[in-house]
Amino acid sequence: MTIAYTRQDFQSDQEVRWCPGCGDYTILASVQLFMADAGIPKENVVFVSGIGCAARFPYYMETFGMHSVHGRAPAIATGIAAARPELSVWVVSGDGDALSIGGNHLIHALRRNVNIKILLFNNQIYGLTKGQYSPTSEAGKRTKSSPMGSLDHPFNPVSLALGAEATFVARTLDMDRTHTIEMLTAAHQHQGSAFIEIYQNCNVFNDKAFIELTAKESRDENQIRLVQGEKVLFDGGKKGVALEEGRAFIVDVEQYGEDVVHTHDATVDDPATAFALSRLAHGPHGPTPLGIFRNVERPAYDDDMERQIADATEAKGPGDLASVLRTNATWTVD
Amino acid sequence: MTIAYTRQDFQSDQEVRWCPGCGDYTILASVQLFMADAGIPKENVVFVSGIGCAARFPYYMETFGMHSVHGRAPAIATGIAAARPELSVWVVSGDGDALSIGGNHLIHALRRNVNIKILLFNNQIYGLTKGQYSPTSEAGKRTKSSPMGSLDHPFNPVSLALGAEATFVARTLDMDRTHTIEMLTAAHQHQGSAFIEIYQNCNVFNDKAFIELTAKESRDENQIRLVQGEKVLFDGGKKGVALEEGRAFIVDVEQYGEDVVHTHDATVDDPATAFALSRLAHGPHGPTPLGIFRNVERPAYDDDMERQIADATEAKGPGDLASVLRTNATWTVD
Amino acid sequence: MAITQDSAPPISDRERRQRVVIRFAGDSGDGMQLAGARFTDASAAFGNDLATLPNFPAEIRAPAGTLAGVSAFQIHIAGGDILTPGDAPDVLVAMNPAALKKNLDDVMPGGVIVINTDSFEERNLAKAGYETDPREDGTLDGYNVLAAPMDELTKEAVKDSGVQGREVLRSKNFFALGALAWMFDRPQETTLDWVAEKFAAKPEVLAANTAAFKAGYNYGITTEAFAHSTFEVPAADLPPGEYTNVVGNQTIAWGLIAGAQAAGIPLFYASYPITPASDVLHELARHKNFGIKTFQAEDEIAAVGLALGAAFVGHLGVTGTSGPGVALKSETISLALMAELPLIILNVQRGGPSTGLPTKTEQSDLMMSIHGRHGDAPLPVIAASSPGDAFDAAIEACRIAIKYMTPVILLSDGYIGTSSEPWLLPDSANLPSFPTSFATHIEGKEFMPYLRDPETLARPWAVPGTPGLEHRVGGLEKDQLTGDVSYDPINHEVMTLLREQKVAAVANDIPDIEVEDDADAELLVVGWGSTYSATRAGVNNTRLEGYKVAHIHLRHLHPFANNLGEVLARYPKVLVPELNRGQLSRLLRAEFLVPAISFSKVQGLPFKAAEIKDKIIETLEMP
Amino acid sequence: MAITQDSAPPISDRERRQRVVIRFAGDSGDGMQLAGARFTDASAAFGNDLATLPNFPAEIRAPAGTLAGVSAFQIHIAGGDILTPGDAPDVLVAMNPAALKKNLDDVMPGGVIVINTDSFEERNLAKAGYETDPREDGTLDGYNVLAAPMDELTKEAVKDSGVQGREVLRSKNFFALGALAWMFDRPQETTLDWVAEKFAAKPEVLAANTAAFKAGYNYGITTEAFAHSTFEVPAADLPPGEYTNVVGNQTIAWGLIAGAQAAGIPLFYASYPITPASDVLHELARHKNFGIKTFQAEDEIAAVGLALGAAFVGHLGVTGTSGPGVALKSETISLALMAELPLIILNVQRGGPSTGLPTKTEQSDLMMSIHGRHGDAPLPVIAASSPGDAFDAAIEACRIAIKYMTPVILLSDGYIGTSSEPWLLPDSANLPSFPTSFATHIEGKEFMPYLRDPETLARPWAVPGTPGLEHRVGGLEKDQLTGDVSYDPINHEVMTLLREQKVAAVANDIPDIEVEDDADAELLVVGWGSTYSATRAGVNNTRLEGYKVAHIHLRHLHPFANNLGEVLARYPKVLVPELNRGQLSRLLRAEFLVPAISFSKVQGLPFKAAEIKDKIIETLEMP
Ligand SMILES: Cc1ncc(C[n+]2csc(CCOP(=O)(O)OP(=O)(O)O)c2C)c(N)n1
Ligand SMILES: Cc1ncc(C[n+]2csc(CCOP(=O)(O)OP(=O)(O)O)c2C)c(N)n1
Ligand code: SF4
Ligand code: SF4
Ligand SMILES: [Mg+2]
Ligand SMILES: [Mg+2]
Repeated sequence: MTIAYTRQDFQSDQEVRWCPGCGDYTILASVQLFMADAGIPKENVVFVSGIGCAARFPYYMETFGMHSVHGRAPAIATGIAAARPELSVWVVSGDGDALSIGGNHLIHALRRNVNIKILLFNNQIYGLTKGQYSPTSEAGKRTKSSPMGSLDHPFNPVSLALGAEATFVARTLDMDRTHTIEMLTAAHQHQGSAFIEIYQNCNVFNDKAFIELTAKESRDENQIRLVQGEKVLFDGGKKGVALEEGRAFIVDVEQYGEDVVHTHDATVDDPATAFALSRLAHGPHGPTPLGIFRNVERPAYDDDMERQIADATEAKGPGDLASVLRTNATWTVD
Repeated sequence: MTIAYTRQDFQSDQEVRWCPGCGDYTILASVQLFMADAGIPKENVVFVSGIGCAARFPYYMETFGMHSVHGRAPAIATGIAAARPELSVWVVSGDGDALSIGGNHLIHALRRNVNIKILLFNNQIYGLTKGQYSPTSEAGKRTKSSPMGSLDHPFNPVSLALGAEATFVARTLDMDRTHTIEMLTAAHQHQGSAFIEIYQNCNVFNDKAFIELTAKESRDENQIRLVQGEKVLFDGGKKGVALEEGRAFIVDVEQYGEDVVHTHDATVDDPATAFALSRLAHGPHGPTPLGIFRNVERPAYDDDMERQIADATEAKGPGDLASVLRTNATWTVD
Repeated sequence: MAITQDSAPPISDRERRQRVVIRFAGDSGDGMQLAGARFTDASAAFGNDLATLPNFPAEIRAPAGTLAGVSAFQIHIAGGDILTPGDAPDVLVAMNPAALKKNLDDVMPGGVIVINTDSFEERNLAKAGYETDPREDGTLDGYNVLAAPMDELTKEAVKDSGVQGREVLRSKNFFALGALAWMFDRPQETTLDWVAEKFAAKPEVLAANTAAFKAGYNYGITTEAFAHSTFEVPAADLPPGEYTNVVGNQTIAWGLIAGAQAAGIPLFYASYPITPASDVLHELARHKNFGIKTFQAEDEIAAVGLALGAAFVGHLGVTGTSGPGVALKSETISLALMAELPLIILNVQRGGPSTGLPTKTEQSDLMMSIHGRHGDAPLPVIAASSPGDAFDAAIEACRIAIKYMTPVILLSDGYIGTSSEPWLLPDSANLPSFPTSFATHIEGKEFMPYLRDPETLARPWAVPGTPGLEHRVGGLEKDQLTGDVSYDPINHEVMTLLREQKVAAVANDIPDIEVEDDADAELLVVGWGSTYSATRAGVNNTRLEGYKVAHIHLRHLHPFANNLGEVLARYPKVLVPELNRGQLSRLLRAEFLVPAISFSKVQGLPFKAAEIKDKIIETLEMP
Repeated sequence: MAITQDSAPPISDRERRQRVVIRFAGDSGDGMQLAGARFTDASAAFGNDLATLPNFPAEIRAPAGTLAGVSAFQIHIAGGDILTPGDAPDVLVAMNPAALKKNLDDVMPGGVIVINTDSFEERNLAKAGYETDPREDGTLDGYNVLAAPMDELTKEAVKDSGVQGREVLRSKNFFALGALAWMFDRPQETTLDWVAEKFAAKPEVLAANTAAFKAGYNYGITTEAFAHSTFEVPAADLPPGEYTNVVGNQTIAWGLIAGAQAAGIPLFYASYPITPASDVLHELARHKNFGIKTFQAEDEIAAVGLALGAAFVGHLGVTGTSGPGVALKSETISLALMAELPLIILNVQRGGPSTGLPTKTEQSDLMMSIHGRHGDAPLPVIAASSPGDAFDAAIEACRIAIKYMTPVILLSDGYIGTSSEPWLLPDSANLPSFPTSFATHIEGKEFMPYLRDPETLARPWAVPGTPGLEHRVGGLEKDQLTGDVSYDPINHEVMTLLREQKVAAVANDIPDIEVEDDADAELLVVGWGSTYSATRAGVNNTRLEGYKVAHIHLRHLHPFANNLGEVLARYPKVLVPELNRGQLSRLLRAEFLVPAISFSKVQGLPFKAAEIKDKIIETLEMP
C-alpha cells in the first residue's frame, strides 16, 4: 500500500526559526519531499535530534520526534529502533553534536548496524552557541574560542564512519535537493544504520564554507560524483579517479586514458576502497567525492534482537514468571 | 644525558595482582624494560589509566600515575601533556575502557595529535567486571550478558584509529616482548599521539583468543609482520600481501611472484594503504598484520599550544593584569 | 523442584541451638561461595530461617594464599524469625591460614574452627603473615578446633572419579561441605541432586564432587572430634507457603519482569556492566522468551538514552547501574523528567565517592538521587529493604513511573544485591496489575501532549504508530498545554510547580507509615534500604532488654509518606541509622525540622544488630 | 582610555530625576544590545551609577519582526547608589511593533515611549499580533509618546557615507542612540570615539554611524516633542577611584587570571561551549600572553578531565560550563575529590532542568553543587553575587582549592554573566597573594602522598618532574597515609571523615557573616548569588518605609561561615529569596533547624526590588 502524502503533510505547525538563508531550510524541504514520496505511514516516523541549530529539525516535522540532549541522539534512537523495529527512525545532528560530544554514540550505532538513519548537517561550525570551531573546522580557523587559530586537526566524517564499520556511508550537499533525496532514499532502503554527511551552509557564522563545491565557476572541477557501476569521472570527463597502492589519485583522463579510472562499486564488502576515496579531500576543498561510498549488507541489530526473542520463545515457550521465581530450589512450609 | 636505569627502578612497591598467567604481566615487563632503556628521567613519566584489569597498570610503575575513571584517561592525559609538554605521558587502557565508554576521548586525542602514547590492552572481553563481551569481542560471543550470543559487530581498533586521523598506529602481541618493546620505542620517538593495540590474553574470561597468532603450529601462517621498507611477506615467504582496487589481498608468492607483493611504507601521508592493510583480518583470526601501520609527521598539539603562547607573548608582551582590567572604557571619580 | 521437609534426617543427641552463624572462608580459588550457597539451599530445605552474606575479595584477583585473596560466605540459620546474616560466626571454616587470620577475630569466644591442616605449611603461613603456626602458638586457645587434612582426604576420595591434576583439589569444598552437613544435620540429597544436575555434562566432576561430599559427611560420622560438635538447629516456624532462597539482584530483575507484566508492556533493560549491578543485566538477559530486550550499551549515558528511547515508544524503559553510572546519567534523567516519560533508574549502590569501594555496600547515593540534577528536578525515589523486598520495590517503581509519567530512582545496594534470604513466593494470582493506557485518539481539536490528568497530573503517553498523535518532546521548557517550546517566564514557573506537584502527589498514592510501636516509646528508629534486617533485629533485641523503642522503615524516600511528619513528631528522640554520613537524617531535618540524630557507619559493611542496639541504648540514655 | 568627568556637557533646564530606567527594544537585527552598551558607556563616563540587563531572544534566530525575535537591553542610571537594572522602565525605545507589544506592559505609567514610526506598517503590526495600530487605538494613552520616522531620517543622514543597500538601515540604532543621548545629556564623544575606533577599518560604516548618531542628537535638539522630554540624572557620588563597566563573564575570567597569579602557577582552562558560559572561554582565549592555556574540549567530561590532568601536574585547573555540563562532570569531580587535587568548576547557571531555558537566569543548581555526587562527597561551594564581585569570588575559589587541595564549585549565573555594572578597579598592588608550595622532597623515609597538613588537612601537592616523589593517585579508596589502594573498612570510615572535616575546616578560614543590621529587626533576609542587588535594594526600600529588617548575603554556601547558625537564631523570622524552589532555605533548615521561609521565583528573570520589598512586608505582617 502506498500512501498519498504531500510535503505539507510533513510540515508541523511550528514556525521555522533558522536564520534566513540557512542551509537547514533546503535540507528540511528535501526531507519533507522525500517523506511525501517514501510511503512510510507518517505515524511510524520518528525524528530524534540532540542540541544545535540542526537539532531543531524535529520540531518542524509533523511526525513523532524528540529534541533530546546534546550528542545523545544516536543512543536514544538506538533504543527506539531496538524496541520497535517497525518504526522509521531518523537522527538529525550537527557536526558538534554528532562528532564532538556525541562521537562515541555515533561510532557505536554505526558498528552495530541498528536500523537508524543518521543525517549529519556539517556546517563546520557550532552554530547555536554562536560560532566556535567544530571537529570538522579546518585547522587554523579563527573563532571566538580560537582567536589565534584552532589547533585541532579535523575529522573526515566519511573516513571516521568507515573506520567505525558503517555499512552505509554517503555525502551530499544541502543545495542539491535531487541528490539529497537520492541519498535519503538509498539510506531508507538500506537495512541497518546509514550515515549521510550533508554539507550545510551556515551563512551567519561560517558562510561559503562549501563555495568551491557550489559556485558555478568551480563546482564542475570539484564535485566528484560517485555513481554505482560507473567510472569515477568528473570535470566533464576530463578528470578521473584511479587507485594505486591502496590510495586514490586524480588523473588526467586525456593523458592516461579512461582505462586507469576506477569503476565505483559501493557494495564491495571490504571498506578499504571507499576509505581511499574518502581521502581525496579533507574537507570541501578541491575535488571532493559526493554520493554513496559504501552500501553493504549486514544483519540489522534490531532484527537480530527480535530473532533472538523468537528463538528463545520457540525453545523455552513464552515466559512464565511463576517458573522463573522458582529458578532456585524451593521448599514448602506447611 | 642518558640515565642508567634497570627494570627494578620502574617497579613500584605494590604487589602485582592480576590473575596468574594474565597477559598483563608480560606487557608490564616489556614496558618496564623499555623504560629502563629509554632514558626518560623517571620523574618525568606519567601513566594514566581508566578502570579495568589493564587499568591497574599505573600502580605497578614507579613513576607518577593516575588510576582515573572509566574511559576518561585519554582526556586526562591530554590535559597533562598540554599543560606540561616536557613530560612523557602514557595511557593504559582496555578494550572496554578505550573503545566502549572511552571511544570519544580516544578518537579526539588521536585526531588532535597530542603527545600521549596510548596502549590498548585488547583482550576482547571485560575482565574486571567478570566477563561480558566488549566492543572487540567477536559477534555471536556468548557471555553472561549475551547468553544467546552478542549481536554487536566489533570494531577493528586499527581501522578506527586510522579513520580518526591517528598519526601513529601499531599492533603487537603481549607474548612477544621484543616486538612490543620495538613498538613502544617507535611510539616514544613519534611526535604526537601514538596508538598501540596490544593483543592481551585474559586466561580467565577469554583464554586463547589469540591462539591462532601464538600457537607454534599456526603462528607463522598467521603473523604478518609489517616492516618499514620491506615487502609484506609471511609464512616463511610463501605468502604475501598485494593491493588492488584499493584493497589488500593475500597472494601465493610461488604462484604470482614477489613483484606483486606490496612494500610497506608507514610514512606515506595518505592513511588509505594502512587502512587497507588493517582490513586483512577483523580480529585475530587468520593472517593478521602486526607492526606499525602508520607513522607520519604532523605538528603535535601541545607544541602548537606553546608556540601560540610564545607568539602572543612576543606580539603583546607578557600579560599585564592591570591593563586587562582596563579592557573596557574606564573613568575616574575624584 | 520443590523439596519438602520430610526428607530431613531424624534428630539425634545433638546440641540444640536456636540460631547458629557459620562462615566459610578460603582462598578465592577454594570455592567458598559455592559451598556457602549449597549449605544455604540445604538449610532452606531443612526448614531453617536464614540470611546470608557473601564477602568477595576486592575486584582484582589477588595472589593465592594471601589475605587479599580470601573469599568468605556467612550464613545465619535459625529456628526463629531472623533478619541478619549474624554479627559474629559461631563456626568458622578456614581452608587456609589467610582465611583463619582474616576471620578469627570475628568468631564468637568458644566458637568452632574447622581447618584444613594440609594448607598450614610454611609458604602459606608466611603469605598470611603468620610467623609461627597458629595451631601451635596458642592463637587458637579457647576455640573448639576441628582439624582435618582435607587435601589428602579429598584426593583419596576422588581418586576413582576420573578427574586429574589441578582438578582433583577443586572438590575440596565439597569435602568441607559434607563435614558441615553432618555437623548440622543437613539433608544430603539437596546438595547431591544439585551436583547431579549441575555437572550432568561433566561426569568426572560429578563423580568427584559426590565422592568428596560423601567423604566429608562420613568423616563427620566417623571422627571423634566432629562427632562431639554436632548441632541441632530446629526448623523455623515460618508462615506456610512455598519458599525459595533469593539474592536481591535476582529479585529486582524478577520484580521488573512482574512490573512489565502488570503494566502489559514489554520490558527494555539497557545497562553498562558495573559492580555490583551487572548481575541484574545477566539475569534479565536469560529471559528473552518474555519478550524482554536487554542491551549492553557502550556506556551509562547511552544506556539511559536507550531506555528513554524505548520509553518514548511505549516500552517499560529501565536502566540499571551503580553510583558512578548514575552520576553519568544525570543529564538524561533530567531530560526524561522534562519530557515526562516513565523511566526507571536502578542504582545498586556501592562504597563511594569516585570508584570508592566497588565491591562493598553503602547507602551514600541517597542525596544524589534526590538532588543530583541541575535545575529544580524532583522525581520519586524508592528503596528496597531486603532481597525479598526488592521484588516488591521494583514493581512499585514500575507502577509509579507509568502512572505519573516520571523517571523513578530505585535504590538497592551491594548488600541487598548479593546477599540472600528465604523468600515466601508470591502467589502469581495476587501479583499487582496496572494495565497501561496509551493515548489512542485526539480529545478536542488538537492533540495536547501536556494536557494533564487532573488527579495524577500525568500527561498522556502517546506512542509512535498512533495516527494523529504525532508530536515532539524535548528538553527545552514546554508550554503547559501544547508542549511547544516556550520561553515565557510565567509558563516556566507554572511548569516548574507542576513538575513538583506531580511528584508530590505520589504521596497520596502510597501507604501511610505504620509504626512498629512500643506505645510510649521515647525513641523512634527510622531506617531505610538494606539496614532493615539489622535495624529490626537491633530494635527487637533492645526491647527484649526492656527498653521502649519504636521503629519505622521507609520505602519511599521522595516524596515521603503523608503521615511521616506527624509520626516523627510523636517521639522525643529520632535516631536514623544509615550506611552514609547522615543523608536521610538531613532530609528529615530539612523537611520536618526534627532534630534527628544520625547514626552513621561507612565501612563498606552492613550494620550489626548489636551496633544498632548499643546506639539505641546510648541515645536513650543521653540527657 | 580613561574618560574623566569634566567632558560632560553643561546642565540645562531638564527635568531632574534621581534615577531613570531605560529599555532599548527592537528586532534582533536592530542592534539594540550595541545601543544599550554604548549608552551604558556614555552614562558611566557621565558619572552615573548604573546597572544593566540584556535580554536576548531565545537561542535560535527568530523571523524578523516577530515577538520571539525581540531583543532588549535595560539600563538603570542614577545619581545615588543603585543596585539593580530597575524593575519597570521609565523610558522604552521600541524600534518596531513587536518590541512595543512585548515590553509595553512593563513600562511605568506615564512613561516615555520612543518609537520608530516607519516600522509601524501593516505587515509588522500583523507579525507582532496587533490587529489595529497601537498608536491610534488608544493603546498608548497615558504614555508620553515620542515618534520619529527613524528609517527615513537614517537613510537621509547616511546618504553620503558610502554605505549601500541593506547596510543603510544598520545605522538606525545610532540614530536612536543619538536621540537618547540628547534626552539624557550624555557626552557625545564617548560614543563617537568608540565608533571611530571600532570601525576604523570600515570607513563607510564609521561615517554612516557617526552621521546617524549626530542626526539623532540633532533631531532631539530641534524637535518639539523631544525637547520637552529631557532629563537630568545627576552624576553619582561614588567612592573615588578608577571605574570600568564590566559583565560577570569578563570579571570571573579576570579573577581566575588574578587567582593564578596570586598562586604563582599557570592557568589551564578547559571548557566545552555552552550558553551562558562560553564567553569565559572566549575571554581567556584572548590572553595567551599570560601563559594561559585554554582548551576547547570534545565535551564536558573531557573538559573536566583535562583540567584535572593539568591540576595533577601543577597547573591551576579550571573548567567552566553551565548546569547540564556540571551534571556530566559529576563523576570526574568525584575523582578530583578522592585524588584530593585542586580543581575549580565554574557553573554559570541557567534555567533548568534539562535544556530548560538556556538564555535565562536561575539559581537552581545549588543543591546539585552540594549534593550532586555519588557517595559522601563534600566540597566547598562559593557564589559570586554581582559582576564586580565575580572577580573576588573567583580569586577566593582559587585560594581555597589550592590551600585545601580540593575541587571547588564556583557559582555564577546568566544574570551575573551577561549583565553589567560599574566596578571600582582593584589596586593591583593590593591583590591577594597566596604562593603555592609544591612538595619538593621526601619527609621521613618514604613519600606519603596522603600525609596531611595538621591544620588544613590538605595533602601535599607533588607534581611530575620532582625526583623521588613519584606516586599514584586514583579513585579507589586510599590508605590514609600511604595513599595505596585500601579496602580496609575502618580506613574507609576514617578517610570519609577526613574528607568531610577538611572541607568543614574551610569555615575557619573565611570571614564571619556581618549583618546589615537594624538593631531590633524582626526579620532577617538571607540571600546568595545574583539576587544581591535586588535583595539589598528591596531591604533598603523596606527600611525607608520604617520596617526593621536585617540582611545578610552568603558567599560561602558550603561550608557555611562559622557564625551563621548564631546569626540566624537571633531573628524571629528568616526569609530566603532565591531564583529556585527553595534550595538554600532547605540547606539552612537541615543545618540549623530554623524555620526559614522560602521566597521562590523561577521565571528565568532576576528578582525585582519591589517583589522583595512586598514579600518582606507580607512576611513581617504574617502572624
Ligand atoms: C551538555 C551540553 N553541552 C553544551 C551545550 C551547548 N551546545 C548546544 S548546541 C552546541 C553545538 C552546536 O554545534 P553543531 O552540533 O555543529 O550544530 P549547529 O548549531 O552548527 O547546527 C553546543 C556546544 C549543550 N546544550 N549541552
Ligand atoms: C562509570 C563506570 N562504569 C562502569 C564501570 C565498571 N567497569 C569497570 S572496568 C569495566 C570494563 C573493563 O573492561 P576492559 O576495559 O576491557 O578492561 P579489562 O578488565 O579487560 O582489562 C567496567 C565495565 C566503572 N568502573 N565505571
Ligand atoms: S547560526 Fe548558522 S546554522 Fe544556525 S540557523 Fe543560523 S545560519 Fe543556520
Ligand atoms: S580477569 Fe583476565 S585480564 Fe583480568 S587479571 Fe584476570 S586474566 Fe588478566
Ligand atoms: Mg555545526
Ligand atoms: Mg578487556
